[in-house]
This record gives sequence, structure tokens and C-alpha cells, in this order.
Amino acid sequence: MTGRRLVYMDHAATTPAAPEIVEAMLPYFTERFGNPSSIYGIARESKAAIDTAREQVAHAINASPEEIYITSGGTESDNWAIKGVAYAHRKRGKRIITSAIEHHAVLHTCQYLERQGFEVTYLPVDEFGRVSLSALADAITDETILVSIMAANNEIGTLEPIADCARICRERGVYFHTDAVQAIGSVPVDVRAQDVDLLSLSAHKFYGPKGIGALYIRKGVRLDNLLHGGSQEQRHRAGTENLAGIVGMGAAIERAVGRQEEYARRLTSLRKRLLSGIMERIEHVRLNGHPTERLPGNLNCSFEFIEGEGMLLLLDHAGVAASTGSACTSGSLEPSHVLLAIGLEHATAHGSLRLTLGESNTEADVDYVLEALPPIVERLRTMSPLYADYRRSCNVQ
Amino acid sequence: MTGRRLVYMDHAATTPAAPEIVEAMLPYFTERFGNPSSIYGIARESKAAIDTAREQVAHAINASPEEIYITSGGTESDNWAIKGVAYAHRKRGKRIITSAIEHHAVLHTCQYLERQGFEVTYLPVDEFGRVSLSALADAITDETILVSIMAANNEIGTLEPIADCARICRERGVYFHTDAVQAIGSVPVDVRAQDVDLLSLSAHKFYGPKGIGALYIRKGVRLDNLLHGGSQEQRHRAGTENLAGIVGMGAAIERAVGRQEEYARRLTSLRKRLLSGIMERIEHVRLNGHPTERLPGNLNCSFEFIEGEGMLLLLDHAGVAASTGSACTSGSLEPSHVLLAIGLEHATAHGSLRLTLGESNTEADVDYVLEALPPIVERLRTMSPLYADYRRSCNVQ
Amino acid sequence: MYSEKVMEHFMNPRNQGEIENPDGVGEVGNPKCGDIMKIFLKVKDDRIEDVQFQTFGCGAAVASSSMATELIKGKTLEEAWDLSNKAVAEALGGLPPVKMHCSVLAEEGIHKAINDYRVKQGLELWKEKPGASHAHADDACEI
Amino acid sequence: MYSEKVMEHFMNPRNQGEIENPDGVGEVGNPKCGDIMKIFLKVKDDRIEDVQFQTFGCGAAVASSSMATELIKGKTLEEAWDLSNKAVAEALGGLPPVKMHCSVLAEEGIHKAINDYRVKQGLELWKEKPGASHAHADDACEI
Ligand SMILES: Cc1ncc(COP(=O)(O)O)c(C=O)c1O
Ligand SMILES: Cc1ncc(COP(=O)(O)O)c(C=O)c1O
Repeated sequence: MTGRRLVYMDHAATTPAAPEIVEAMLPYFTERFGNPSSIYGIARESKAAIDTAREQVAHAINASPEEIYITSGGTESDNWAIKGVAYAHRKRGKRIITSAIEHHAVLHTCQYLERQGFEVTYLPVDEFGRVSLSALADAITDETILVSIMAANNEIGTLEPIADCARICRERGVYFHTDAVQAIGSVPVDVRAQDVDLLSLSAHKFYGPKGIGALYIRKGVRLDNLLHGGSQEQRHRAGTENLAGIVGMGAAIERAVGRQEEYARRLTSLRKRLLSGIMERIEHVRLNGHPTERLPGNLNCSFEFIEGEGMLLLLDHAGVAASTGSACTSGSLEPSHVLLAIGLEHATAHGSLRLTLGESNTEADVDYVLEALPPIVERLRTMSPLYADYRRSCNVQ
Repeated sequence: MTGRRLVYMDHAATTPAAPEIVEAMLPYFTERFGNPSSIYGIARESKAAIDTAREQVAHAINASPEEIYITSGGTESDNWAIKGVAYAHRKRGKRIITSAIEHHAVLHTCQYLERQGFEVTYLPVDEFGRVSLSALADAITDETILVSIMAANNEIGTLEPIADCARICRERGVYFHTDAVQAIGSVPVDVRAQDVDLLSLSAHKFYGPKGIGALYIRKGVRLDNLLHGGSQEQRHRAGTENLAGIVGMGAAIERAVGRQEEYARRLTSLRKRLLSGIMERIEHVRLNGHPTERLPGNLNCSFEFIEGEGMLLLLDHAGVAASTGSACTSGSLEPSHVLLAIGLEHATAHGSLRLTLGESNTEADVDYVLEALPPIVERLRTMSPLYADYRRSCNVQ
Repeated sequence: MYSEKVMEHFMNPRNQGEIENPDGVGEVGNPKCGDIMKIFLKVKDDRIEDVQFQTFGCGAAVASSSMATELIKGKTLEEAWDLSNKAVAEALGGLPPVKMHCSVLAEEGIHKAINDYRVKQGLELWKEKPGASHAHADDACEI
Repeated sequence: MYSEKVMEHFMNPRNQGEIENPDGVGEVGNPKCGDIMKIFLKVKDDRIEDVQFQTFGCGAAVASSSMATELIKGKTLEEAWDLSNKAVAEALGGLPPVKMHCSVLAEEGIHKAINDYRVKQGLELWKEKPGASHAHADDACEI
């Protein structure tokens, strides 16, 4: 990439840590490195730093500090919430409900539990990727112990009605977990107002470091521990604390939630510019996800007749970092389960492109992509037998 | 502590990250932050950085890179190894063998499995903390699926005969896991020569960052995943990679293993100076752990008639950071299970002090501790009714 | 972890020592749990003229002994009997939850010393109030 | 991820296009799995005078088409038939394991185009060697 323009539009995959966040973390690697479980000076300082970070996380989602448990990221939080409730309550029931468009950290965890004898319902979603509340209500039985519905989808950006889901679960006495990994910093999250029991978050999605996250566990919710060992995290999550990471997460969530409104406003405007620019310049494009109820920075489109990986490679060549729902690096050949769940044909799903905006992006970036993309799509279409067939069929008519 | 001398002698709890390690990590927070699962330039760079780190870890323990799976630390590695084998092989048998002196990450995991219907044998140890090979051989039955014995004990520093344990397990067709968290960088570790199937390590014990570790899984060993989700780590450990942490761990293990011999030599000599100084200056002291087969930097002594926390507080006041096997911050009142397992009386166990040396320590540090400690012990003894009783009993005689 | 007050009392314990020929002695706790407290009383006209302690235990145990003895010095035996563990903990600016038993130990030590005095004086024993907390029930180190 | 050679062929594909009135055409793959390859042949004197391809698919699919067509251009039909997917992958400096099926697709596409030519010429079909690999068995996208 050296010397070339880099337009990073894959903020849903990960964000860079903000320089001031790294700055805040630095002392905790080398100087303030004490193990918070010890009692001497630098250990007490570590303990205090963790307490502060825990308060920052709690404050950001309107929880109490004792309800925040630090983990190694969104995946661990999702695994813990789901397996933890499943194992603790299996005597009461073995049914779990989730949606068809969850992140793999939820889906594969549920599939693992199915192999352990649990029964999982995967709620379908509509063409915009929204779960239906009545379908949820219908799916709950006496044996249902947990419902897990994500706050915002990582691929198509659709926001789920989690407050409504939580209300239904509360009425039926079922725990409600939400994967809010993509939501934090982009849309308001309030565990009290939304009345959720468990919530997952991950720092690297809001300009904090990777490898650190948290699980909110409402006071009184009972679940098995996932990692056993020392008595860290109020005896619920063992392991020497990732001190610098925790400090970084605390600082990053405070920063992100503080600027959330402005962030959302700015990204929404950039996204609209990007979408209308694409629609003006390129034919046979489909917007994936909800037109308005979506993450401010998320744009996901399918370009008919072409495949996503080729787009990514050519965009990369042009200095644009993006992502696709096509099965390129995943080691599977099936396209994204999310795109199939909203009803896309396989070929259309393979032709999807996800552009996720973030702090670094400017109107100039958007305009740059709008210049770079049309010839790329054109070039791949020229190469595509599907496009040739389509053209032939038009000429015939 | 400001302006005061700080002698850090709690390296077994955690080590500071070496400045050059932090230096190596820095670019991966802000510039080279790409998600390694993506395919554009900065993502490929991330992938390459992880590959390098994996090779560094593999090389350090004489494994192949594909046998190294990155985790969030020693606790996760221990949990994964033990639960992973237990869950994958429970049809074959439900018996696990470990020792009575393992770290809580192993012991509490085993206890959790006991609640899930597994049977765990906790091998006793001798007065020096060594497991008996014949006891191990006797304990293995047809239903035994896993043996987990630590390479080096974190409290008393005793080295376990893991190559011999592994040989017995190999002969009996049982998987052998070793928690080598304390061993890496201090004593030679070689998974081929020692013939272990699974090995846990954690970067913050060898001057790397906290919150990152690895599990070595010999090719062909079958175990369930612990964290389900994305297809990271050859589909065996999900979660966006802690990129900076991984780079730090790779650099740190290369550094640590490269200087291991010199490190061991230097710390052994410091430890001997410390031990003989203590023995010369203070009466009624007992050395805990093996006199020679121990971690170079580990010194653990019991001071009769006094309790450990008081020593720590006074040492802290003198600028010395140390640790105890007394039940101070652990939230339990029972002293260390390790000290009890080697046969200490409760009161003696409560009076233990662990001083663990590391890179920063000098002879001057040792001499400083040798000056600071005797009056502290004296002071606490003056306060102690046990010491008064003892004195009275001597006078009576 | 500890309040400043706790640290201050731990670093500079008041009334630490032994009274020769005390009028009452109370020893509580056990080595298993890592804390033993011994309270010595000198009593004159039903009043605690002097009090000293010896403690094997953690910082909170030492600080609790120090504070408790300070609080009963010069008081009548009745007043001293009424000193609750909570009052000790409060006077110390609070104790960590896992350390509350140390203040209980101090209360118990004082009670035991007072009753030892009363036995020696040929007086009947005072009874613990119903529901009084115990530092270590039956030798088990539960908290 | 990809070798330089793969990227070079992806960025500058050889023989990409359509042949009007081809002597043989082969289309393989399916949209479900995300790759479709179409091979057009111009044959003269049992020799591949021209070959062109169209591909819907990932970088490896495009590069495999490009390389495979390059390798058979000017060759006899027999020689072209004998081109194995491994030879294509090797010529590309290797393919990631999950992308090997792309080279298989290229081999299959060529075979299909050759047999299409043979059918049109009223010749019998050539048979796949036993044990030949298939890119997508039965419409399932296994790899
Ligand atoms: C919605 C969602 N859930 C969970 C995760 C997993 O988080 P992490 O990669 O931090 O483990 C991600 C991102 O990778 C995500 O987007
Ligand atoms: C022997 C041993 N095992 C496991 C662990 C757990 O490692 P971590 O704290 O990195 O999770 C430690 C240290 O805490 C240890 O000393």
C-alpha cells in the first residue's frame, strides 16, 4: 500500500485503536503492570485502574459496575452468556431461541449446544433482516430458558427491536441476551431502558484494542462460569486481567458513547452520499438490510452478475479496504447466511459488497470510492458469463 | 510509592512487559490494525504478523506452527485443554487425573467437571511438592482420558517430572497436558522431547503482555472447542485476534527462550543469596518447595508464629512487592492448598512469603530485602501470641 | 484495599503488648483460619484501666485489635461489653467484606476477657446477645 | 493469501472474452457455489487455435481460467485434455487449499468444451480418468 491512498471502509470488521486510547494504555504494560490480585502499591493501582474502566463500561450502557464482567472479546461474551445460561438452567429446560442472522459467535455456540442435547430455534427474518416479534412470542415455550437476538447485524447493519424482544422475554420469564458488539458507539444502548439481562460488547469495534470485551450480567441472573480458575471478576471470570486492554476498553467506550450522536449523524450522511452515488452510477444494484433502521456506517449492496471477492481484490488494488458476504476467505463456498436469510439468491449473495464507514472517512473518501467502484463492477461484469447471458436475453427481447 | 525504592519480587504473579516488546506491539494498535480475516493489504499484513508470532511460539517449545492455538491466557488454555478433552472423549471415559498442587485454573476446572459427572483424582505430592510417578501409574484406569500435571508450581516453584509423567501416559494411551505457564523462559520446555500432548502458556509471565497465551495441541489430539464462532485459529478458537497481544507474545517468547539459560543462572544465584541471607538472619524459617528442583527465581519460606499478609503490608511499606500463601485477598480464610498439600500446619502455611525474582532484580535488591525483612518478622513476632507462647515454653524448659 | 485508618492502626498499633498479671484474658480465633487474638485487661472499680493485645493475623486483624482496645480503654466493663464489631469496623473507616470477621474476633476477644475477669471475681458470666455473629463457627473458616 | 502469479493473472487475465461461433463451449460450476466458468474453443487441425473464457468467481477462479487457457492455447486437443488441475495450480505458484477447486473447475471446463467440440464433430466423447477430482459434487459446495 505504500505511498498509495488507503480508504478504510471495513470498520465493522475492526477499527483502529484511537491514538489517545493507546496513549492511555501504555503505562500499564511496563510501569503500572502490577497484578491486581496482589496487595502492594502497584497492584492496588492496577485494581483502581480496573475499577475505573469497569465504571466507564457500566456508565456507557447504564449498568452498575458490579454487573460488568470483563472478557477477551465479543466471542467469549457470547459464548459465556449462551453456554452459561444453558448449563446453569438445563434442568429447567433445554430450549434456546435465536435468530437466523446472528454472528457466528452466537450461531456456532448454539449449534454446539444442539450437539449437547439442547434444542435451538432459529427465527427467520424479513427481507430487511428484522425478526418478527410475534414469531418470537410464538416460539417461546415452557422449556425455553434463553433468547438471544443481536442489537445490530454486522453484515447488513439492520437494527433489531431488542427492547420489544426483551419485553416479551420478561413477560414470559425467559432470559434475554443481546449481542451488542456492533451497536456500541453507533446507536444508543441502555440495558435498563431496553431491559436486557445479558449483553455482549467488544472494544475493537469502537476504537479500543482487540482481544478485550465485556459481558453485562444483570444482577440476579444466574449462569455457569465459562472460564474457571482464580477469583478475578467477582469470581466469575478467571485469568490474570488484561490490564492495558481493560484500561483501553474503558477509555474507548467512554469516548465512543460520548461522541455517539455526532458519529451517527456524520456517518449517516456519508452513507447516504455513498449509496445514492452508487445507485446513480451503477445498474443492477440491490441495497441489503433495512433502508433506515440500520447502523449509521453500514452500507451493504449486491451487484448482480459478479462475485464479491473479485471486487475486493480490485478495490484493494485501488486502495479501498472493504468486505463481502461472498465465501472468499471463510473456507466455505456458501455465501453469507445473513444474505441468504433475507432471501437473496446465491449468485446475488455472492455479489455483495459491505462498506462500513468510520471515524477516518471523509466525503473525499466516499467520492473516491464512487470513482473507483463503477469501472471495477464494469470490468467484472465484462468477464462474467452471467452478465453475457443477461445481455443476450435483453437483446433477444 | 512515588520517589521510594521499589523492589519488585513478585514475578510469578506477573512480569512487566519489556519495553522492546511494547515497542514491537505499538504499530498493531493504530496503523497495522487490519482484521486478519479480511483480504486487503493491511489485513494481509496482520495475517503475516500472526504467522510470524505463531512460528516464534512454536519454535520456543519445539512444536510446529499449526500446533499452536492462541488464547486469552493461561487460564483459557488450561480450561480449553481440560474441558476440551473431557467433552470430546466422555464417551470413552470420565476420569481425569491431576495433582493436588495445580493452579486454580486447572483445579477449579476439574472441580467444575466433577459437578458435570466426571471423576477426578488429585494426586498427592511429597513434602517438596513432587508428584509420585508410581502413584500416577496406579491411578490410571481404562476410563482415564486425561492427565494434567503442571511443569512448575507457581507458589513453591517445584518442578514436576513431566517427561516421566508423559511417558507413563503415552504407554497407557492417555492424553497428557501440562500447565507450563511458570516454566516458559525459566526452564527448558520441549514438547517433543518431553512428549506432551497439550501445553498451556501465558505471555505475561515472560515479559509479554497480559491477556494473551497459547495452547499447544499436538497434531492428532482431538478436543472440543471452548470458544465457538468465527473460523480463526484454524477454526479451533474463535474471536477477532488480539493482534498486538499476539505480536507481543511472539516477540516475548523468542526473547525469553533466547536468554533462558542466562536468566536461570542469574536468578539462581540471586535466590541462593536471598535464601542464605534469610536463614542467617532469621530464626524459625522453613524453605517450602524442593531445595534444588525448583524455578530459578522462586523462593518460598514460612516464618513461624506470624501471618503472611502483615509481612506483605510491611514489606510494601518498605517498597518491596511480594506475595504470600496466606489467605489474604482471596476471599477465603484457608491458606494455600499447595502449602497444605506439602504438609504444612495451617499456622505455618499462613506465615509463608513468596519472593519471586526476575529481570529487574539485582544483588542490591536482594540485600535490601535482607535488611528490610528481619525487623518486619521481628515486629510481627513481638505482636504474636503464638510467639509469646513459644517463648514462654522455652523459658519454662 | 484497606482504608487509611486501617493502615494507620496496622502500622502503629495502640495497646499492643502483654499485661503482667492481668485481671482478665481472652484468646479467640485459631491458627487454621490464620488469626488469633489475645486481649489482656487491667480492671479497677469496674472500669478498664488498661488493655493490651497480641494478635497473629492479617492487617485487618491487627487494626481491629488496636481500634477495639482503644475504644474500650477507660470504659466500664458494661460499656466495653456493648462494643459491637460494627462499631469497630466503622471506627476503622470500614473493612473489606472478607475482613469483617476480624472485627468480630475483636468483639469476641473482649467478651472473653471480660468474662475471664468475672469468673476470677466469682461473678456470673455475661451472655452473648442472641444472634451475635461469630468469627469462626465450629473451627471452620467460613466467612 | 494469493501468490504474485495469481494476482498477476487476476489483474491481467489472458484470453478473457467470448469467441463468436466457437467450435466448442463448456460451462461448469454453479451460482450457488459462487463460481461459473465458460470456455470457448476455436479448433483447427485438431489444435486449439484460439481459446477464450468468461468467469463469474473469485480471484483464484479468474486466475485459473486465465492460466488454463494460456496453457492449452496452440496445443492439440489431446494435450489440452491432459492438462490437470494440479498443473494449473502449480503454474500459478500454488493456490490456497480452499481455492484448489478453482483449478479443478478450469480442468472440467476445458474437458467440457472439448467434448462439446467432439459432439459437434460427430465424434465419441472422451471419458474422464477414473478418480478425477470434481469441483462441486452434486451441486453441494463442499471443498
Ligand atoms: C455482531 C458481532 N458479534 C460478535 C463478534 C465477535 O467479537 P470478537 O471478534 O471481538 O470476538 C463480532 C465481530 O467480530 C460481531 O460483529
Ligand atoms: C501455573 C499457572 N497456571 C495458570 C495461570 C493462569 O494464567 P493467566 O493468569 O494468564 O490466565 C497462572 C498464573 O496466573 C499460573 O501461574
